Amino acid sequence: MSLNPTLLLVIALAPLVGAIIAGLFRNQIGHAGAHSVTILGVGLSCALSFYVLYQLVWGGAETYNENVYTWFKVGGIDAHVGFLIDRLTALMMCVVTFVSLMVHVYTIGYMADDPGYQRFFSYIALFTFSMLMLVMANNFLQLFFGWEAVGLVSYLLIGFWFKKPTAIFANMKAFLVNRVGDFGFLLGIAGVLMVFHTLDYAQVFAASDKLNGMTWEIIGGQPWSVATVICLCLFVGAMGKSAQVPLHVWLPDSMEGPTPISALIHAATMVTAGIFMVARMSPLFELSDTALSAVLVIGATTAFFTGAIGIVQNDIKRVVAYSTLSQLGYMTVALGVSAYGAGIFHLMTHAFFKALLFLGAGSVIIAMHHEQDMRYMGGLRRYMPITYITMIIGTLALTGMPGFSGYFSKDAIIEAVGESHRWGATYGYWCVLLGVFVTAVYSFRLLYLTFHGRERFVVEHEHGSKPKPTHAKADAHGHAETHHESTDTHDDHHLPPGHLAHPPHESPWVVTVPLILLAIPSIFIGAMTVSSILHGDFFETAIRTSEHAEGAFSGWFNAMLQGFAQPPFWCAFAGFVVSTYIFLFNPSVADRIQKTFHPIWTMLDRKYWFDPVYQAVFAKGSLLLGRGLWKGGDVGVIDNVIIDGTAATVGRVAGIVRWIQSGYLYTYAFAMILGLVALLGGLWWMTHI
Amino acid sequence: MQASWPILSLCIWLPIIGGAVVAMLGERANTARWLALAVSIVVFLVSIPLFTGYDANAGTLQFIEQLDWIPAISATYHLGADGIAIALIILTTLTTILVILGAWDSVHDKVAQYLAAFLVLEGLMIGVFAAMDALLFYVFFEGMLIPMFIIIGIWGGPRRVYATLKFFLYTFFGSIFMLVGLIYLYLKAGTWEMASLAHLPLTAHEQAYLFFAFLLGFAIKVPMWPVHTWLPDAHVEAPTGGSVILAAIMLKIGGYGFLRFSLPIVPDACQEYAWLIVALSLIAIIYVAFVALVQEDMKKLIAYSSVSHMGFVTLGVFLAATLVRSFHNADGAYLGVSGAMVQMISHGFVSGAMFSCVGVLYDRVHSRQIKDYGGVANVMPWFAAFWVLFSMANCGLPGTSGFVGEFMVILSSFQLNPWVAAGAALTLIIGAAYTLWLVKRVIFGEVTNDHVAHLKDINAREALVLGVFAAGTLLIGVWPEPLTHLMDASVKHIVDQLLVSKV
Amino acid sequence: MDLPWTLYLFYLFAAVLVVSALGVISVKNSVHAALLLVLCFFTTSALWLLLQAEFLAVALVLVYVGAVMVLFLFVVMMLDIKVEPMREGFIRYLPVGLIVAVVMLVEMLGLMGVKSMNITAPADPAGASNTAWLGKALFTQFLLPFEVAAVILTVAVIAAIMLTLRKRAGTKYQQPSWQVSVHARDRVRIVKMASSTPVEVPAGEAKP
Amino acid sequence: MITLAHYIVLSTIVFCISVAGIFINRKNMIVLLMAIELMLLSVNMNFIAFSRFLGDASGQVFVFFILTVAAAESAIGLAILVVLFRNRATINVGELDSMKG
Amino acid sequence: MNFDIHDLVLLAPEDFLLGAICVILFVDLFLKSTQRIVTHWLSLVAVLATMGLILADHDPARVAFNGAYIHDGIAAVCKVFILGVTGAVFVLSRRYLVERNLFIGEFYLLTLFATLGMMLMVSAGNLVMVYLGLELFALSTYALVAINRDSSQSSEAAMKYFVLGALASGLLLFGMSMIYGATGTLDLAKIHAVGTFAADNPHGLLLTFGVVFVIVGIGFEFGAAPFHMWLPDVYEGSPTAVTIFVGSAPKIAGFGMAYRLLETGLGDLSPQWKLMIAALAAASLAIGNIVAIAQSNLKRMLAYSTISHVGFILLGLSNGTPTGYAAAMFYAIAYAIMTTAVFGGILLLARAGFEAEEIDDFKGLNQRNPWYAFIMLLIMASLAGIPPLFGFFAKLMVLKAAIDGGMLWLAIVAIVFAIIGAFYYLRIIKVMYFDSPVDDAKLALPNDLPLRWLLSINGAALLVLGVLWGPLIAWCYHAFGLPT
Repeated sequence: MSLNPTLLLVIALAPLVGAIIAGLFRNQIGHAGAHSVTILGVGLSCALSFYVLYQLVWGGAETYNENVYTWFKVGGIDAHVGFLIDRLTALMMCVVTFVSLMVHVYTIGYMADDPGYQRFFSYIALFTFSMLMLVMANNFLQLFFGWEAVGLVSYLLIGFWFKKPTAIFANMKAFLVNRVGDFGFLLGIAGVLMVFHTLDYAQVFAASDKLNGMTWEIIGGQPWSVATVICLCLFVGAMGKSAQVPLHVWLPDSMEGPTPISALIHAATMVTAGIFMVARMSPLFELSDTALSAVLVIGATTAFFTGAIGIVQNDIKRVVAYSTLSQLGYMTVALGVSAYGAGIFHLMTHAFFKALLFLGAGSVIIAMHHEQDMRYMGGLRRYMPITYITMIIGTLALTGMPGFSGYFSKDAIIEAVGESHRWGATYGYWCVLLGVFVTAVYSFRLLYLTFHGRERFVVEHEHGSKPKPTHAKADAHGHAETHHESTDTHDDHHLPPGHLAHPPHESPWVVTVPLILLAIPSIFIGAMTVSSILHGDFFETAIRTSEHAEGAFSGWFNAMLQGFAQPPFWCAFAGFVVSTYIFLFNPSVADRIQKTFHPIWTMLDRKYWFDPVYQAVFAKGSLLLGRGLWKGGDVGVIDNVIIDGTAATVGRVAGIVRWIQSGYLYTYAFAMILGLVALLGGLWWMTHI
Repeated sequence: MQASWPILSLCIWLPIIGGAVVAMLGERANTARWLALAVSIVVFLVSIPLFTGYDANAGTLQFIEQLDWIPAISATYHLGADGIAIALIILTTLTTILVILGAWDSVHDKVAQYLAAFLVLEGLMIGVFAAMDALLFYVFFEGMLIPMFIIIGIWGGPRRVYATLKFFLYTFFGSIFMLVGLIYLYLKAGTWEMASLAHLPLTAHEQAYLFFAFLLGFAIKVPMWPVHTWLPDAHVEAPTGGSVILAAIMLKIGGYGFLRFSLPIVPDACQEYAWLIVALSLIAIIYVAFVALVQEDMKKLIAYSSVSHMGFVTLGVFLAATLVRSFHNADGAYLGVSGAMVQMISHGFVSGAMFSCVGVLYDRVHSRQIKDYGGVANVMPWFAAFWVLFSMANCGLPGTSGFVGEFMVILSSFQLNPWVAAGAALTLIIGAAYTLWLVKRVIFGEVTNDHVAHLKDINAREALVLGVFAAGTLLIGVWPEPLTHLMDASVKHIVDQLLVSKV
Repeated sequence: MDLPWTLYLFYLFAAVLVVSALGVISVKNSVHAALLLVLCFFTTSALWLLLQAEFLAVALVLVYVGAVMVLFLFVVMMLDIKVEPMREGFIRYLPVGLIVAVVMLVEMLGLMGVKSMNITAPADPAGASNTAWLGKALFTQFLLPFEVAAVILTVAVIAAIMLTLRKRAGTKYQQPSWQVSVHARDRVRIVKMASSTPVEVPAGEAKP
Repeated sequence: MITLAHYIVLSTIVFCISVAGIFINRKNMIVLLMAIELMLLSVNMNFIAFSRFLGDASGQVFVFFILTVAAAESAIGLAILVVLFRNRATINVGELDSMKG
Repeated sequence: MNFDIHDLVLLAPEDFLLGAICVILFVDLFLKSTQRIVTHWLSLVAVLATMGLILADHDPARVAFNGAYIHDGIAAVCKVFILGVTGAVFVLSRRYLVERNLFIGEFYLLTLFATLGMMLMVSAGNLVMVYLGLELFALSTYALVAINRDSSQSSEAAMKYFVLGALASGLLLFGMSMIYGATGTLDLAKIHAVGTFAADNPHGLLLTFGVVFVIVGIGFEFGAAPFHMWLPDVYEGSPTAVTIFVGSAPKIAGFGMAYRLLETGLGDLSPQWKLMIAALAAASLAIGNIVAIAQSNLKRMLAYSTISHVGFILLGLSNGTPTGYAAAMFYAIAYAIMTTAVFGGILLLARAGFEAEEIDDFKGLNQRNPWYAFIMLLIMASLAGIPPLFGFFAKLMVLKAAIDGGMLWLAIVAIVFAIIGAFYYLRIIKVMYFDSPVDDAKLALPNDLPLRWLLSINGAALLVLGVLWGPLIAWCYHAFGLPT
């Protein structure tokens, strides 16, 4: 049996319809209308996605690969819009729509009474559509469409509060850095088209052997493997979207956007598009060891070094953001060692627990009246127990506590790296191992600083002139307004940092329910699916690997038990211990360490100086170059010298000739005679010479 | 076939005669507006059968009209259109309606003359696309200058005189060399028929000279680097409608000329010098994009971005010459030329829309300086939405028309040389940078000053204009197939002509 | 025909002609220049006689010396032109002017191939009467130009009159049209008088 | 023997003198008119010499016309001169520069 | 060799015109100054009737008066347009003359004489007729330029024109004498027959030497650089009513004269004179266009523009084939029509005490009178050579001729300077359209209907002829026996 195309179209278009209705008729439908219609759309997508997954995995449906319509057809090249639905796609569809649905629901509470409420729903629904187009694509063109569309929505959402200078800076930065990735991606696509004369996945992958031994002379007559070139180009795209070093700089800044989208886009779904893409392209990547080594090294670097930054961050969302970077590095490392399954597996588990962490952080932020600095938190577990517990679950999953979902996926990656013999694998192994330690340190640090210890905030009671809001919605109202009236997110009603107008409180149910719903898969999804995804043949032909270094697998429970004996666990445990000692029991140590290892601390605090260097080289450099070319080239040389210079020269010549036209008869006669003499001279020259 | 109805002649002469009538209305501004609108709509309707009645699979010239014009020099009144021309003609007729609508409230001085100039311009531009006789082509090609000169000069900004003279002389400079080339061809062939000229054998030497003659003519029109500096000035000073027509249609004539003249008539020289054009195109794409980055005037920024985008057109066109002849890669060549064509149509919509947007702001604040704005989204949400949409199209976001052409050209250029493709693809980054930075400074942020605070959102008329542009942008972006299909066979025909060496 | 002394005469007249021509263009006084020009005409006339162009030689003296040069002198006198000092520019530009003139002369002589003109005159085709020879050509072959020449002279008359004829206030002048259109009855009064009876006729009756 | 060359060379010299007279002259207009007469004289000499040495009457007929025209020309020239003098009170060549450039 | 009465019939137009001149001369004598309008209408009728006679004449090409007079299609075309332009001059200039007390019979008489001279010039069959035609024209024109006796500028212009004109005709005569010496005949056809010497033949060289002087004469008549110096002063100094005449018809006559001398007489020497003509063309194009830019006086600017247009006419001539001549003639005609129109525009604005000859006088014309601004726009665009106006096609034809004649370099020079030239025409458009009026009173238009109508028709004709110039070029081609 095959899948019903209409069904697929509905999956893709339902969120789009929701987005259009919420966007264009925002004034007519109001808040309720907006969230209803989008949740309806996304919910429908989600349900159908699970149905599709069910059909594929258990219903015996075949891989679906059909074109919907022809996009263009020029000469022998045609491009289509179409769907390729195999298990990889279906899995992604489920992850995307589920997380998205959760975020939609969460948003009802988070954004309540924000003036841009409908707009927000329109955006996130549009995002869901874009992401679905990306994952469901059966060709490179559509992949690129989705790729860029999610980038657009990301841009719009990071800058959702477009009055905030930091937000509109961050969204531009995000878009541009992504564009750097897209630059490579597009070239990769162009290379694919050149070699295969088609953009269709199936045809490309079927003919991928064509690349074997094919070389181009790109620089100075050196033959380059075509596979390497194409794969590297494609991977540059993935680096941009999945925020791999050195294109990672946009992701921490993207936290300027509302928290729901941080969860949805910048943690769970969009950023993993790069991982998905490389996995999808595995038939190509498998042809180039060089490219995979590059993937491995970059992934490993990202995994460890960005994680380390997380240790020194004070902004709660940024800690999570660096954590995301680090985890994306893990996924990339997995790809680099051809463990695509592990990468996708981690992608899935990460989607749940990272969304959970972000939404939890969001919940904290709501409680703290949009205070994001952890130095002004502490002891919140008393005020918001649900958030606290779900955050613990998320943290355990993230740190790879055996049994939690993160454990299975992360351990698989570390194991795969350890067993790989690819160039760079050793470096990768140490990076991911140390990364585990680092992850534990910052994760628990976040927990301790936020929920444990002393309350480092002050509740200003003199603001009691306004009745103390007990109703959650009214409270959220207060936050929402703040966003639009103040450019400084740190304080409420222009209070000094750490001063709250009202005491923190637990979030409303629209916030906590998604937390709980996400906590469940964060715990169990790994154990449930590890056997089929990682050790079974879940992905069938969707992912192609050359090496199958499979050990015996004895079920998730054994695997969990084995985990306690593995290095990663001990690394994580060490991190937990260190973190607990420093941040829970003896906070003064933190200061001492900071002073002792000041250079290292500075380096981490400054995020290895990527931002200032980029700012100076690319941003300032471009402006300088642009100004130079404009003032020097366009205005200076072309306009002033050549154009106006010509005009001036003509004017000067005119002046001279006018001077000759002196008004005196003898000059006139003289000119005539000179003309005669010249003509005679010419004749002389012609006849005598 | 619509052979019984001279559709092309109607498209040319209706607006010209209509323009004359409108001009005679003098002070009766409102009558002039409605009449001009009616004429432009009628012309648009008349042009529709071109699309519906064209047999795109054949790709040949259709709707042919041929009359004797000047028998003494065997010039004929020969009109015809293939897919490429039809696409551009319809773009012209549609854009003119929008321009007339756009000028409804914003032009108050000598309204009748303003509208008449646009109508006449429309007729002449359609003439350029429809002319199949080189002399006739040239007449229309040059004839456009006067109305545009007037439009910029009368209704333009403070430095309008400088700008319009620069525009005129620049363009005149280029085209007149082309005229010499055409005369040479005529003397050689004894006919002005473009189709016959394409079969005229020419030595490599002759082709080289002709190539550069055509290059001068069309490169300035496009405009290519380094002969582009008239464009920013012209755009900045031109009234909104002038900028729209200039960007949306007139620049296209350069690209169209390359396709109609350079490729078929001097194929060997095109191959020989393709590297030059490719290099200049890349410079245009990259260099000019950097220049656009630092502009302080919105229109100037968009003007530079036009130059940058038009670089894709020339790149696509001349890639084809090398691809098809040196690499024997016909598919790549089709892709390049089609990409160039799609880019032209798309740029017509996008740049027209961008300039219309600037016009909307200018009508309200009377400034085009970026620093005078900020936070427009707060007070003009719908406008901001349009602006962001067109900005995205401008930076080539898939799903908008801006992507399609660039995508095709980049794909094609990769087949020539990955480095060329890399250069062209840089626009993804720089193009996004200048466009988004503009958006950031104008649309986003806090309301910066009182002028902005008192802005009113777009009215229904403006929404209609921008909406049509937006519809075009999205339609082509989501489903370019009808457009590429319309042009495909014609593009093939042109590229196939490249295959024949004339030496 | 050709006697040896004609050559000497030629040189003599040529020398006078050149010298006086130089004088025409260089003397300060206009009257002197005019007189030198008259000398030029005379010597030229003599040279023409050497060429047996008798009619033209005589015509030259009559037309030019007799009419044109007198007109010149007349104008010079009438306008009362002062002898003005030469301007500085004259000296400054003289060398350049002379160089150009000499270059022109050299070019002209070089180009016209003087050597090939080293021919002597054939027998005079006019025979006895140069005038008749000329007249025949003039009134047959050149009839149309002759008529045109007449028109030109008319133009000269009209133009000269238009430019110089002034009607000054207070000047009395004849009105030809009035003169022509006058009627006899306006000018002449016929008075009837009795021839023989002078008496008894009142004086008032004669006046109407 | 007097050859054609004698006459032609002589007339050429006179021609050059008269031409030089026109552009060297910085004095009054009358001399210019005289130089023109001188120039016509040299041309006439050419025609007559050629006519004589070719044995063809038309050259001399041409001279006849030239003389006629020259007379008319002098008349008009002098008339203009008189008008000019009335307006300007000068006929100095060096002061006739109210229009230039 | 004998007089044939049929010759006079062949000369009917000239005969008629001369007769008419005599009649007008006499009638004018008896008119009071208030009745001068009669002279005006008589002159107009005379001109138009003469034109009618030419148009009605379908005699085949032949010569009369022992070769002194050539009757052929070329002469006919030239004459028709010379007369047409002259007629237009009468209509356009009447009010101007009236307002300046110049409305005198002599204006008409001298203009008619000049016209007659031009007619004879284009029909001249021998050197004598060329010279006499030229002098008839020139002497009348000298006087016309000085017609405003009280104007210091006019008399200065006339003086300059006269002296330089006399110098030029002296040079021309010198050249003619050399040609005569080389060929032994004054008859152009015979010169052509004899003139087939090779260049190394001594007589051939003498002939070529004569040609140089002839070219100088032609150059002066046209106003080609470097023999152009008289032209700006004459244009500026003359009353506009005279400038319009001096600027228009003589270019056609100049073409006729050049054609007679260079082709009818010296056609076989074209390899020699082609380059000289080309050199003059290049110099004219350069000087005319460049200096015109710097002018603020419209008439003076137009004078320089004339010089540049002369360059284009010479461009056609330099081709040295019938196609080239046809192109040059076409250009000369086009130019005459355009010049009539442009000076007509000045005459329209001029009033007593106000000459409207400064460029700034046209400021803001579009705001006051869009129609005439539009007419002026057409004229300027046509002069600049912008399609679809007539001037463009004239340029097209001569460029074609030049390229055809292997003078690609000259064509390039021409177009480069045409670009520079476009600038100053555009400046007029700029002044009329983009500037605001300084003084509204200056832009008040007279209620002179013939002037208005003729100007409108003339301006519109530039557009109409621009689209439908086929018949005109066909006529020119036909005159040269070219296939149409």
